Amino acid sequence: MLAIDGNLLDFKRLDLLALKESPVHRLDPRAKVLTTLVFILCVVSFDRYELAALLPFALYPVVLLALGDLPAGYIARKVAVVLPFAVMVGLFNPLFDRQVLLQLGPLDIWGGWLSCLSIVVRALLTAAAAIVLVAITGFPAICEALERLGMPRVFAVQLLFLYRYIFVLADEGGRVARARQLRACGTKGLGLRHFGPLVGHLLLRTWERAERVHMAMLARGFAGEVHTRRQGRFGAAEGAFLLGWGSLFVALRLYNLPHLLGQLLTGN
Amino acid sequence: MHMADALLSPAVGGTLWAASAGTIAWCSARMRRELDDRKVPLMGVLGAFVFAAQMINFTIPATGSSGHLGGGLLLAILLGPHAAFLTIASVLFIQALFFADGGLLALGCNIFNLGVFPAFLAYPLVYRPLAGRHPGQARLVLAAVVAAVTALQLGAFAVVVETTASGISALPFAGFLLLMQPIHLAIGIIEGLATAAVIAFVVRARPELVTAALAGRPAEQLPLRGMLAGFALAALLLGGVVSWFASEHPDGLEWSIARLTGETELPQPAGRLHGTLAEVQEKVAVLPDYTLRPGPAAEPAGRAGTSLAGVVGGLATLALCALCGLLLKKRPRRG
Amino acid sequence: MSHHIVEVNQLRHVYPDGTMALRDVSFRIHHGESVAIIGANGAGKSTLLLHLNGYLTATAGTIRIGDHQLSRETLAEIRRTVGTVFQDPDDQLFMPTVFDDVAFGPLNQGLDVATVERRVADALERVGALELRNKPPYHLSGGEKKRVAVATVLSMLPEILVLDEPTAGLDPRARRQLLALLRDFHHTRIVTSHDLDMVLELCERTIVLHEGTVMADGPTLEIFGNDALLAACHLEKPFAMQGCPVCSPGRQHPLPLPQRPLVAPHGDGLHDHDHHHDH
Amino acid sequence: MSHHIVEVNQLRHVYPDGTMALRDVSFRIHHGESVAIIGANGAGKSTLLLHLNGYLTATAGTIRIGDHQLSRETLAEIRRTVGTVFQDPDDQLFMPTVFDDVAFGPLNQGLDVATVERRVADALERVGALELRNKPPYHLSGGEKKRVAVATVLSMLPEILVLDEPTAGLDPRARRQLLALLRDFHHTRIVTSHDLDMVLELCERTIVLHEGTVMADGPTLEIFGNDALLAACHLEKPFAMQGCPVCSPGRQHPLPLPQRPLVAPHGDGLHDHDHHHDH
Ligand SMILES: Nc1ncnc2c1ncn2[C@@H]1O[C@H](COP(=O)(O)OP(=O)(O)OP(=O)(O)O)[C@@H](O)[C@H]1O
Ligand SMILES: Nc1ncnc2c1ncn2[C@@H]1O[C@H](COP(=O)(O)OP(=O)(O)OP(=O)(O)O)[C@@H](O)[C@H]1O
Ligand SMILES: [Mg+2]
Ligand SMILES: [Mg+2]
Repeated sequence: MLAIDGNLLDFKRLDLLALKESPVHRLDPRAKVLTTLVFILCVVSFDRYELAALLPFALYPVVLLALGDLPAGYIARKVAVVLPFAVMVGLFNPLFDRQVLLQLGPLDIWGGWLSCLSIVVRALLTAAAAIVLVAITGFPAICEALERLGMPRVFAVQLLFLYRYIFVLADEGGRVARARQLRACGTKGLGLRHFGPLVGHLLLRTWERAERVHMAMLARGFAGEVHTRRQGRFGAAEGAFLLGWGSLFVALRLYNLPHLLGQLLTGN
Repeated sequence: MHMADALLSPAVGGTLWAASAGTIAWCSARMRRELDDRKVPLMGVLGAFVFAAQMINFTIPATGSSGHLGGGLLLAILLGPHAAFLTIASVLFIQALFFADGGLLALGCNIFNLGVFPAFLAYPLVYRPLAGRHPGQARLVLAAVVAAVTALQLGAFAVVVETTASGISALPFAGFLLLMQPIHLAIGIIEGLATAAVIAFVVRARPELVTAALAGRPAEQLPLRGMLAGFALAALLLGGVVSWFASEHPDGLEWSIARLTGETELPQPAGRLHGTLAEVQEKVAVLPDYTLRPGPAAEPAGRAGTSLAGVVGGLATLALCALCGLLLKKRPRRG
Repeated sequence: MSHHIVEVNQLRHVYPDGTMALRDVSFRIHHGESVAIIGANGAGKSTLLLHLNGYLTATAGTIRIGDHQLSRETLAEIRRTVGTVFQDPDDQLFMPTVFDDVAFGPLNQGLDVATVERRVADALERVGALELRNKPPYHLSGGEKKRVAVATVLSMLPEILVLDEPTAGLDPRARRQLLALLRDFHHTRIVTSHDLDMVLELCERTIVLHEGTVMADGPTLEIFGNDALLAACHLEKPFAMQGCPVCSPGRQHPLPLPQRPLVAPHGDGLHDHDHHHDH
Repeated sequence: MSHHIVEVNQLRHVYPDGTMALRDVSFRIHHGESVAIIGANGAGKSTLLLHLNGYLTATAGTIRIGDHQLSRETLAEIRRTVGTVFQDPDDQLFMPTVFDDVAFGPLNQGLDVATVERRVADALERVGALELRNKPPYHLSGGEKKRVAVATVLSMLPEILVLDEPTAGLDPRARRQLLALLRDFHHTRIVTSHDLDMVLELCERTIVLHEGTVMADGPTLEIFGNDALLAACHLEKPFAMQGCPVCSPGRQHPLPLPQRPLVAPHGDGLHDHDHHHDH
């Protein structure tokens, strides 16, 4: 799943988007995290054959995308890339579920197709929500929000360190892979006999780096506790954001908006 | 592989979220008490190492495809169960947010599936007894392979259970299981070999890293087992919410899907499997509350009648959403 | 009062694997001195620096910083006094933003938020990186990272600044900026480097380490004038003292002279006396 | 025959995130030339080198190595011709022993064992590291690692040697040894570095990159004589051309002169003309 070499660039770009200035960027991260969780819960709680009622949920990522001034094409590409597993599993549905649920003119549509499409739409919606959340909030702020919502400190600090060193180590891993590839003379891949020392060597370097980081922390008075600055306040804007979107999601969950709209339009 | 939001019901997702959050809280409390502040940067940097290591592929003999290190078992060997679990969880967290790998709700499942099995079952109960203190090459390989296979089999099983229990996918339980377990046997063997290769190198270059990790913890093992037994039981009771890591071997998964789709016209077993599926689905239907409510799916005829309205309405909704986006997008530029 | 004197006495360090990295090293550095520690790869420079902030524990010998002898009890106090900048800024910048990183030390000292904010602003101001405060460190260039790394230490108001290879990997402009910054720091500075031209510019005193022993300790120019000593310790004169290539045609490298005579805009750098330099 | 000419034509590289690292870079390097590519941090030097061995693919423009235009088909051939040594030898040494590491390339070329053994011995001999053959690379010193890294590439008998910052992190003696080694290599050499004194010694021609464009391309001495150019590209003269501190009292740094007059053993390096150098 992780073709990180290419993804890393994307990763950096996504991270940079969080440095932008916009009304949604400025909201306290807790409001955004909670709203996104409500969104995901509502989306996944639909019946397996439900399709139309899912569509209005696209409003949430689309609006944030617009307000946050995010590059739509880039986000869309990122969302599309992440589908595989869910879609692969979803593709089995038409094979096993051939109950006719819907007729479009002469076309019989099996339940399997409906549920397969439903899986695709769910995957798109949930992935878009997660990625937009990161793009308008930034990873450290999400960690901070989760910590203030009860995530243990040790774990929050672990996440921050991991995030910080992904960039450094992925570069390192990339350079090692490149140096190897250039001397591989076109021979594909390497066997386990070479893999062990190669990755082992990278591991030793990683370990030594961790020791140096620890040294640097101690030199600056570290005594077991990592202090971070807490910024942001859960104020009226945050409350409105959470409540507004939250009630919209619940309403959309209870009433099938496209259906009503369709009936209106087709006079049915 | 990773569970995905799109395949989950809120009930299953929520249960596993709670289980994972609980385990994280428990491990965090333990790490605090351990007071080894060297582990603070070490865990973070090793988590990043997992990403870096995954950039390096090796060829799997006789298949032509390639694999890479998953990392769960390796972390457990280097850090011990608690720290390893937190590290794996943090890796999955980043994947869920940045690569939307799985998704936020499925994160609970993934942490459970990919973290608990290697850290709390495969490492302490399989790897350590098999490997002993100073394993020779052969024993090391054996221990790593058996441990990795155990963890992966359990993880794959958990994915199947979670997927069927959620009832979004129509894949029949038995069929899915038949598909997943063999692939993950192969992936597990590869994972075990890769882990053994790396550990063998580290043992040669800096033996103290591995032996210190081993020596540091015999006393911790006793309470751990008790916790584990309770944990496993609770997990089983929760309706097969057992799970684990799946090393991320896209190649392995693709290969199996390709194989499976090559044999898609299995009409006979499909019929039988479909029956099994229906049964399973009936059984698990009590779990997610929404299926108790007679949904539109229960009345296919009525639904077909309104299908045109659904399609038109759906398209209209999407158009409206897009319009909203465009309108909002313009505003800050004018302002 | 022994105002921030650094006194190292018969310091010996043996690594667990048996490598004896320092053998009975002694020296005394006064307040406000700028001292370079130079030597070949593996001479023990980094090992020595790690003793000064108490990260490594001496196998034998003592270290005294100001009024305190280094020991378990005085460790916290000494780490407050001695600020260490490591070679790779990636090892030193581990927090999510520049601000958090620079605030890390003061927060650990238990200062209140307002003081911390002020310290951070001051430190970033001094290294000219105030506008970077909300950036994550992985989006900084090499030179910016280095300056922020110095700020993370300055924010703790150290009396003694210790730097391991500060100019490594920097381009000439970034290096020049860093040097200017270090020259402005008026407390004690202890620097290791392979960049001997930096040593020449920044430090009036130099200690030469070779295989864990102090081979020489004296004024920088005196040390760099001693060719026999430098050769014995695998060192060389700084390039600035090796003479320019145009004026020394006897040099062994095959640099063809440019076809047409070159005159640099300021007419310098290409002087034409022709005594012989060796190297 | 265009004997191992390196020809880069209107090369442009845009990274996937939109950074334009190279903008229409063109140059032509003849067989046996020794060329430096210099520039500030982020100027695009490493990006350019990664094109020469086909690791990165050009967004626009062409590259020709010898008789081959770089493309999918010629990639293997070109990688055999161009040997690349990376900045950090740790990235390049990944096998359990030095021997295995140096043998990795030739074995991948499909040579028989006897030939490989000979190649490895030759390459290690040339870098003076034959006695290290059975050591694991992670136990070598910085200078030794660097020399072995060069050997891993030499064993593939490249016609063109490409080196990214070869002297970074080396002590003066190790640096000097590496320079001597590179000077003995009689094929084409392409080097990037911030160590401009190395450039001065090793390369008769220099290409200056600035923000992805070629700002200058010409004889090294000519380039280093052009102060305006250097300043515009965030560069400086090599230290050897900046003059020695003793002879230029007008320099801005506060180096106190030694109390007693210093005479270096060979009486050089401390010449006493006193024209003013700027820097
Ligand atoms: N953790 C360690 N365990 C064992 N030996 C070590 C360790 N760290 C350093 N050494 C050894 O101690 C000696 C001194 O190392 P040190 O890093 O202090 O050298 P240095 O002067 O800083 O070199 P460089 O210029 O390359 O940075 C070397 O021989 C080195 O191999
Ligand atoms: N993988 C990458 N993705 C995006 N941008 C990159 C990538 N690698 C380098 N860059 C950018 O391309 C430009 C040129 O980088 P490059 O590494 O070639 O510079 P350099 O001249 O080698 O610098 P240095 O002297 O620091 O080594 C820089 O702006 C850098 O940020
Ligand atoms: Mg050092
Ligand atoms: Mg570079």
